[in-house]
Amino acid sequence: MTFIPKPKVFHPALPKNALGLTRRDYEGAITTLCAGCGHDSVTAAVVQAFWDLSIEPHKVAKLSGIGCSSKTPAYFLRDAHGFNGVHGRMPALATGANAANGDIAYIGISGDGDSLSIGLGQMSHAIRRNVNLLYLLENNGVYGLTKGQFSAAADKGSLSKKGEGNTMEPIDGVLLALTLGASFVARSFSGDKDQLVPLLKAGLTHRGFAFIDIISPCVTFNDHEGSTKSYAYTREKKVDIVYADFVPPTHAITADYASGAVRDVVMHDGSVVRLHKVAEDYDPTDRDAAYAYVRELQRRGEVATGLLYIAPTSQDMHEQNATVPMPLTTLPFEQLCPGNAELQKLQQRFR
Amino acid sequence: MTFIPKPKVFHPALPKNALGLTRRDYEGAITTLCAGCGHDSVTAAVVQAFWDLSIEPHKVAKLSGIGCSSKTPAYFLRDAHGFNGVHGRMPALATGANAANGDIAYIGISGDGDSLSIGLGQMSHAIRRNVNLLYLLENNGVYGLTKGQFSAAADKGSLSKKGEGNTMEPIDGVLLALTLGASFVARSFSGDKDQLVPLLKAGLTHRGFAFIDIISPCVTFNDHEGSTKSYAYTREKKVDIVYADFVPPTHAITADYASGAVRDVVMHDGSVVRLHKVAEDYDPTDRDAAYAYVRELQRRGEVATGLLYIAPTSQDMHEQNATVPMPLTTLPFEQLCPGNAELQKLQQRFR
Amino acid sequence: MSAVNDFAFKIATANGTGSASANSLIMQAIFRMGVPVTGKNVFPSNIQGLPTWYEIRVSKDGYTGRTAQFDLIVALNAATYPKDVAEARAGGWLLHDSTWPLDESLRRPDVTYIGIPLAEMCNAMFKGVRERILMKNIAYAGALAALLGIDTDIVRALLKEKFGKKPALMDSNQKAVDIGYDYAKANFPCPLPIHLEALDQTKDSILIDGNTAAGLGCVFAGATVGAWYPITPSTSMMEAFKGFCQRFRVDPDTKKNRYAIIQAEDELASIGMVIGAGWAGARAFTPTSGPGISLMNEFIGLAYFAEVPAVLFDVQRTGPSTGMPTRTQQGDLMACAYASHGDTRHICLYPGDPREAFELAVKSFDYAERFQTPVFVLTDLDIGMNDWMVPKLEWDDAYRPDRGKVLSAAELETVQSFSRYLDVDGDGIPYRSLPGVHPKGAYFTRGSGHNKHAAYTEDDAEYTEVIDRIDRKIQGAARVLPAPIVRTAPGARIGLLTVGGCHSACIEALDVMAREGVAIDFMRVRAFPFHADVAKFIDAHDAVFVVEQNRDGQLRSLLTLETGALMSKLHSIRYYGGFPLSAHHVLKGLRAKLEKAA
Amino acid sequence: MSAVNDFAFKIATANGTGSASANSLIMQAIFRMGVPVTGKNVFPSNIQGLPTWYEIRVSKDGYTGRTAQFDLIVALNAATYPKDVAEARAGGWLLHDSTWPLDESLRRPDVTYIGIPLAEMCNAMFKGVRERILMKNIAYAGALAALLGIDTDIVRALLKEKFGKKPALMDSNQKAVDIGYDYAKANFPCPLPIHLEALDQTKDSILIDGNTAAGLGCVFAGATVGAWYPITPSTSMMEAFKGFCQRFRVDPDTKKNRYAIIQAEDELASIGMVIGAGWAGARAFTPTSGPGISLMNEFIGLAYFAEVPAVLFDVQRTGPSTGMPTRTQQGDLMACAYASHGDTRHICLYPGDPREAFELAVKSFDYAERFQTPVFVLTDLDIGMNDWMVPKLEWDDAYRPDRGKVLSAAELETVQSFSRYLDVDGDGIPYRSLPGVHPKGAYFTRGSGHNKHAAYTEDDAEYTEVIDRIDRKIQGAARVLPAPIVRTAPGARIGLLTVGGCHSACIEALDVMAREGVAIDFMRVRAFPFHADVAKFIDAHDAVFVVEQNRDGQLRSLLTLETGALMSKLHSIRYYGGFPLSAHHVLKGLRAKLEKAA
Ligand SMILES: Cc1ncc(C[n+]2csc(CCOP(=O)(O)OP(=O)(O)O)c2C)c(N)n1
Ligand SMILES: Cc1ncc(C[n+]2csc(CCOP(=O)(O)OP(=O)(O)O)c2C)c(N)n1
Ligand code: SF4
Ligand code: SF4
Ligand SMILES: [Mg+2]
Ligand SMILES: [Mg+2]
Repeated sequence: MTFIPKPKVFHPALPKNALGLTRRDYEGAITTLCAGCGHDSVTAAVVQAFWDLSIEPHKVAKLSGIGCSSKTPAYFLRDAHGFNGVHGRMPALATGANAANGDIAYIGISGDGDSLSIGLGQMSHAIRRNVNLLYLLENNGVYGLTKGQFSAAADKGSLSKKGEGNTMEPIDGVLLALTLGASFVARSFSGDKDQLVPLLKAGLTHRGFAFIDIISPCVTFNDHEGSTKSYAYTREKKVDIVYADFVPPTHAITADYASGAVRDVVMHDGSVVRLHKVAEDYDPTDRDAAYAYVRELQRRGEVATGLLYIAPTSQDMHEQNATVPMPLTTLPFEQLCPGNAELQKLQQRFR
Repeated sequence: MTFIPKPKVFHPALPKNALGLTRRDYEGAITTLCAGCGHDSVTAAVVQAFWDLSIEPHKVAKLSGIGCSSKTPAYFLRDAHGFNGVHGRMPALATGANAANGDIAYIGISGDGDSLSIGLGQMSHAIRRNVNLLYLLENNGVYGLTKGQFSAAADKGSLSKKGEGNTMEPIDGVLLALTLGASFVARSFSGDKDQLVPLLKAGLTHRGFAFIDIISPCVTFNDHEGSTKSYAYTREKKVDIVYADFVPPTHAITADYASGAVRDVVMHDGSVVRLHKVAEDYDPTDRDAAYAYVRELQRRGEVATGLLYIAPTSQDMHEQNATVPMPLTTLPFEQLCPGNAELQKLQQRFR
Repeated sequence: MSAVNDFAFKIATANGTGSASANSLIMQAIFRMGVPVTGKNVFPSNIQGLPTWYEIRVSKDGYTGRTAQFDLIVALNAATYPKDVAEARAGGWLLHDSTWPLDESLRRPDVTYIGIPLAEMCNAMFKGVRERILMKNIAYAGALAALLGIDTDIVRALLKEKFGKKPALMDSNQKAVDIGYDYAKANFPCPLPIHLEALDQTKDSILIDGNTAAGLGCVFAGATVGAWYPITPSTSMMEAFKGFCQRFRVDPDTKKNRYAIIQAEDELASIGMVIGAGWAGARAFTPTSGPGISLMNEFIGLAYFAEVPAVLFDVQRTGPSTGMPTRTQQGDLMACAYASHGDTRHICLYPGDPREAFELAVKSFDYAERFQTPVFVLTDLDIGMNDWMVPKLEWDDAYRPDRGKVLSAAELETVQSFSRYLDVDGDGIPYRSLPGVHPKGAYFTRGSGHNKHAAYTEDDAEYTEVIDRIDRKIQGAARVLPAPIVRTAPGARIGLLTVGGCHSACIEALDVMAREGVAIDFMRVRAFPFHADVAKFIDAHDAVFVVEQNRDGQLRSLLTLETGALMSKLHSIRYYGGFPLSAHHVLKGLRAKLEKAA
Repeated sequence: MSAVNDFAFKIATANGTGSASANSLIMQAIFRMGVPVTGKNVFPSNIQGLPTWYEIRVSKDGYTGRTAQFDLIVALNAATYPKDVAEARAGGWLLHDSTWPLDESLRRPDVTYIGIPLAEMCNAMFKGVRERILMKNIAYAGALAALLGIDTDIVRALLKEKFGKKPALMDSNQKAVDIGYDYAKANFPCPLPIHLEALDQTKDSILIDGNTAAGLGCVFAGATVGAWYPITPSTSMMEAFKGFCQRFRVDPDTKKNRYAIIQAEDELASIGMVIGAGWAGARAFTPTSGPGISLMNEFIGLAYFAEVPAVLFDVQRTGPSTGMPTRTQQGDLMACAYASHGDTRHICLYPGDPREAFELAVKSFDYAERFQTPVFVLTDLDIGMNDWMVPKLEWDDAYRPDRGKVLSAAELETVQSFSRYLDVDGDGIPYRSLPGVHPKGAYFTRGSGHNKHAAYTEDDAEYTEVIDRIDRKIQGAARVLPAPIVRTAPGARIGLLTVGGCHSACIEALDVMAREGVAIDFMRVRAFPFHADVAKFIDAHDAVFVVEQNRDGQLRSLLTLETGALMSKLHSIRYYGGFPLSAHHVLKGLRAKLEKAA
């Protein structure tokens, strides 16, 4: 991935964003995933979201753990630094990086094995710290890269490719995130780019931990009948609760929708997430109502999707720690080192 | 802890249980915890519960992690095997031991640091497996043994002894356990032995993972004003939702209480947990209602206690894995080793 | 090489395209012809579409090491054409799919090109994208049968065994084989100079991979609890164990299982479960690979210090860190021998092939229980996942597990007092008791300081007494552990010392050296701490070459530390690029060192 | 010992009773009298009520090692009376609380008993249980002042400094001191033969513990991110860092922090955060102890292979496993040097005292960034938590961090292409770039196989090239890392080699040997991989004694592996019972070996 500037083929036809960049500028290496893998659709949505938001590609850091899903940061934003860490431990890397430099956008990509088994503790504590990070859990109910074992997200009764039924309760990322007090919780489907892209944009704009559980089928190991994470099953059972639009700060908000069905959430930078409530009376700023609603649908065998919860106010890790506004990496040494005079003064204490 | 039979001082006055044992027979070494530590009260309740149930002490395995709380297995049931493992990893030890020999009672003791920080993943997955284990989370909101750092159970805004406020959302063991589909979820207070002992008995009788979060104040590091895990605060904010009696299988159940306020849950061995619902309309077999109710009280600054949820039906790890009913450790070698004839037959496959 | 029953070929495809079945069909057919054969699967760390190679070596002399030279390349992956074409030996052959023209730049004058329109023929014959791709790969097997003189009756029989119950599949597979076969026969001089002739050298052997064999060993050893977290290249070991348990360990009446397999949430949990189960009295194990070992470090120290039996299989892959998950290496020798912080030393077993993986898997449980300590069985991707030809497995029905010093209820009843960590017999091995058995057996297991009575201590003398005894105990194991394998050469003044699967390449290299008049003794260590013969072997030679597959000469380090040998006497020959070792690497190393010495 | 300004005493109490303040009051007073003094705190792994000892050694010759012989025992814990009484040297003294009669069995004819009714006097003087307990412990400080001739003006001044703002507390403390002092004066011949006389030997020194010093070093080095998980005995290091940051790193105008401290959920997370921060360009560190190192193993391998700077402080405690958390040991030397699976080798620094802990803490960041790799700073409980008398810390204001080869935006703008892992300069150290700086700097960091351009690879040559370069890089660090400390003795044919805090005991032992006519050269290594002088030192001597505090002779192992020395030339002297090393252990070891040789 050395930077040998490719002769940029000029496509006059390709649309450009505010930075004058085309979608191509937000792409990465060619995928090595299986043809049809849900994760590739998520990658495409990520490209679209960054392009839409006109974020400078190199002002992004993309991190992941290990798994098919965790490979995807290589497939978008080739001009961004990437970090493919160790299995289940991306949250710690992202937390440390963010503590050092909070001035760039962070996107973390994980799988259900990576997040809910080996990485459950780290994900939970990154949520608790409200690290400013868009966290995508590409959820296929299995371990793709190690060839199809059930993950902790597998539903009770879901069948493996070999026909064995899962006997355990699933760990549901959305319910978990709500329980842990996450400040932004969404669920979507890799097959629904229209729903996913605005959610990604809202998540990127949210200051704090933005959790999106994305059902992202594994065509090779978990797309058969009897699986509750297959394309077919998800298409059938998916229920849109809240549908989000993302309105950048510079755009005026026009009221296209009947009031009552629409709710605007203003982000810290002035942008607006416009929520279209498909389910009536759904209040995406009520954590407990969100939890109850998601559970209610689950009992009906349905999957609630959309921006399920957003905390009206929340402090991210930097705000909680009261760190200076500029990245710690940019502080001049003089502001860090007290110097000899102070050292000598201090040492009175040790006499 | 070598077994040098103490000359048993005979106390004719001490009451005996069905095995002819006194409470003394359920005690352990003398505590080394601080005078007044909540954990010692829990220990006393544990002694009482085992005695009440007339469980043979050596038919118990007691496991723990590392911390002041995790020291307590040394202080009860001296005739039981104990395992003081590594920090946060007791659930794995208990799971393995239980897989090998499910015929003895397992009690696991942990702290809030042990369970909710380093051990969050293990505890969660033991819940998911529904390992037949009574799991006590002795919750004091701090790391006692390392001298008073906030644990993940510390409430937002709770003050440390030095006066610093905690900025993060707490991880609530009860809400987490409910979210993970635990089959038995309770909360209690070390200072309320009357409530705690029946809960312990119910938990021991429950087949599956019985989770009890016990607020157990740390007098040395977290019993000051401003702490939400102090004796004073807990006494004030504790709300009994469900009060449990434990009725062993041999006792007839007599209806002492006005119907409506009482609900009997029959355990797999025929014993009964009798729940007195302090809060009206509270249904301890409704997971979502339990969650909502606990949250509701939390919003009011109150702490719901009692047997908050019990799954009407659930399969423990052995049932899910369809293991033979006797302990695997007792199977004769002949039932395990196929022998040479089978080996030779099998090898056709490799030609 | 390059003659009848002595040649090698390599098949380049993409993974997830069905080439795996074609390759094993070919392997098995050659094996059934009675000709010694080995296969090495070189596959990527992904699921579908990336380059994969399968290397088959036929050796009437029974050499099973990887060869670095290929007589024939079956180049079916356009993405790797240049690389593959370059790898054919001068005078060799290249089989390619002539459906598409081959770029001129890929033509070598010293190689004979065999173009077969596989795709074209299969597209004509079969319908559906998936079937066409799959059958194309079976078709090359047919072509190879013709070109290499593989017995077509055997091929037919194999297809029948595999697809007997699915006639449609059987039919299309046979058809695909036939078109490949017929086309080759019709258009090329068959067989090629490199070809097969039936022998009688495999009838007492099997073709098996080490993970299958080790999984089987765990079943035969009576292991009842397996806890694991999936990781390449160890995953198939637990799958094998599970399969064998389903066959051998289900109660015929109740259909209940006489085993428990737990897919843990990570490796910290899987080793914890193994230790918990071992403490409770079960034979328990976990298969993993390097990253798993790293994560298990804390728990390993607990089992060592608290003296709990546990068996860990480390199917090594290329490290450090995630490294190359689908490439082999012997990079964890040090990490296992001294795993965990503080003073530790662990029993390690080093099987050299799948048969030994079976045997040492069984023994590992005996050692773990006898010495009450974690035991590591170190194989690697090459042993674990590749099919090796080894003598058939044998089982002694008189075998009974060595459970070590476990006190029964009856014994506990009679003892006056039980002290868990007391060195009663002077061998450093204390007696243990299991939970639930007898009140007198109760004690407190802990990783914190304890004295010989298992009581908590912070006293230096009490602590030291326990930790010194544990050291004696582990050192004492050296007398019991499997002795090294030795092959002497008359008059040899130099020796070669190796470990694990390196022996096949080493033996082949030593045979070459012997033909050149250089006599070298051979030793393969099979266990750590080392048998006394290891130090003697080093002492007895003027120089010893240590051959291993890691960068830092880890075996050499262990030998230096544990035998007291002068390091400069131990000449290191290492290959660690991720392929199985080949005689070529060993020879290169030997020659360079011998020249330097001369 | 046992004379003016040359003696040792030990105070036995229970923890959580306020004895800690009394003990440091005594220590500090002696120090202010200009007399060299060291204190060793021997405390249990619990919070309240268990036996605790504080050992104070006064040495006009400046010996700071622990002594094993005590002239005076202040026995205030009935639970440990027998043990404490036994530890007084023949001819020594025992101070006890005569409020209660002392059991006759505790009387030794060769010891002088000093009974002071501490409880009785304090019960009369103070109200409230807690105050009485606390003041009883201050009272013995007063008695000691009389008995040992401690300057009471200094004591008063110290109390004033401490309680200046709390007159009531000041008052009761002074009262407690006085009753102890007055009673001793009135009833015993004061001062005892062992006593203090003011000197002028401490004015350029400070009394400081290594955790405080290391925390301070991190501040001065410009570290901005500290991630940690509490663990004894490292916890106070992060507390110190935090305290200093609150003093030096808060923006005076906005009150915002120029640092981030994250209490992680465990050690797997804390090291991950450090690596993430290092990758992003911050100087980041984590303090931990053995169990933490074990848990960090996987991530350490990632940082090594992906070449990310990280600083780890391992304040070692007695292992293995949980071991004795409040006892010292040097048990992690091997675990750190080769941490993680696969081939690795890590830079380690070994401060010998708190002053060096400060200095090497600073340097550790320079090395981590220069070599783009994890750097371990290994201290131990003795260095980390005990107060050592060391020369005052100095700081060179000209110091600027060595950030190593980090490309700025401007530099990236001009390069034609950036290859993250290319050995541009031939020193094995590649150039790195930080996220967010420039699009040309973008690359993919990974622990999986990668080539010099940072592209994913499974190719053996590409992989080998990278891993070999990393090895060269780390080996090359030996030239830059701190050289060993050497003290030569004229005509010495034998040497003593040691590490960390052992030097004080070693030097003292060597002085004794010198007086007996045995000349021994001294070397203390300060870094791994070892400086070339280390091998030279071994070569230059007929025999080398390796002194260290672990069971397995880990320093000796490292020396054997890394210098190629013959192991049998390295004679191991080890003490690992958990107390700080004393000259007595070293002498015993030296004498035994020398006798054997003679
Ligand atoms: C410590 C460790 N253990 C195990 C593995 C093997 N491993 C690689 S990916 C993976 C699971 C991936 O599952 P998931 O996160 O769901 O990703 P997916 O492939 O399904 O997208 C495992 C177990 C590893 N790389 N590291
Ligand atoms: C791997 C590891 N890290 C850190 C520690 C240090 N440690 C011991 S107990 C403890 C926290 C205990 O807190 P909690 O579980 O709440 O128990 P409490 O003492 O409050 O009862 C810590 C961090 C350890 N023993 N092991
Ligand atoms: S195995 Fe599954 S998750 Fe992995 S790339 Fe293929 S389809 Fe995607
Ligand atoms: S420190 Fe706190 S938790 Fe620990 S024993 Fe004392 S009171 Fe209990
Ligand atoms: Mg997955
Ligand atoms: Mg706690």
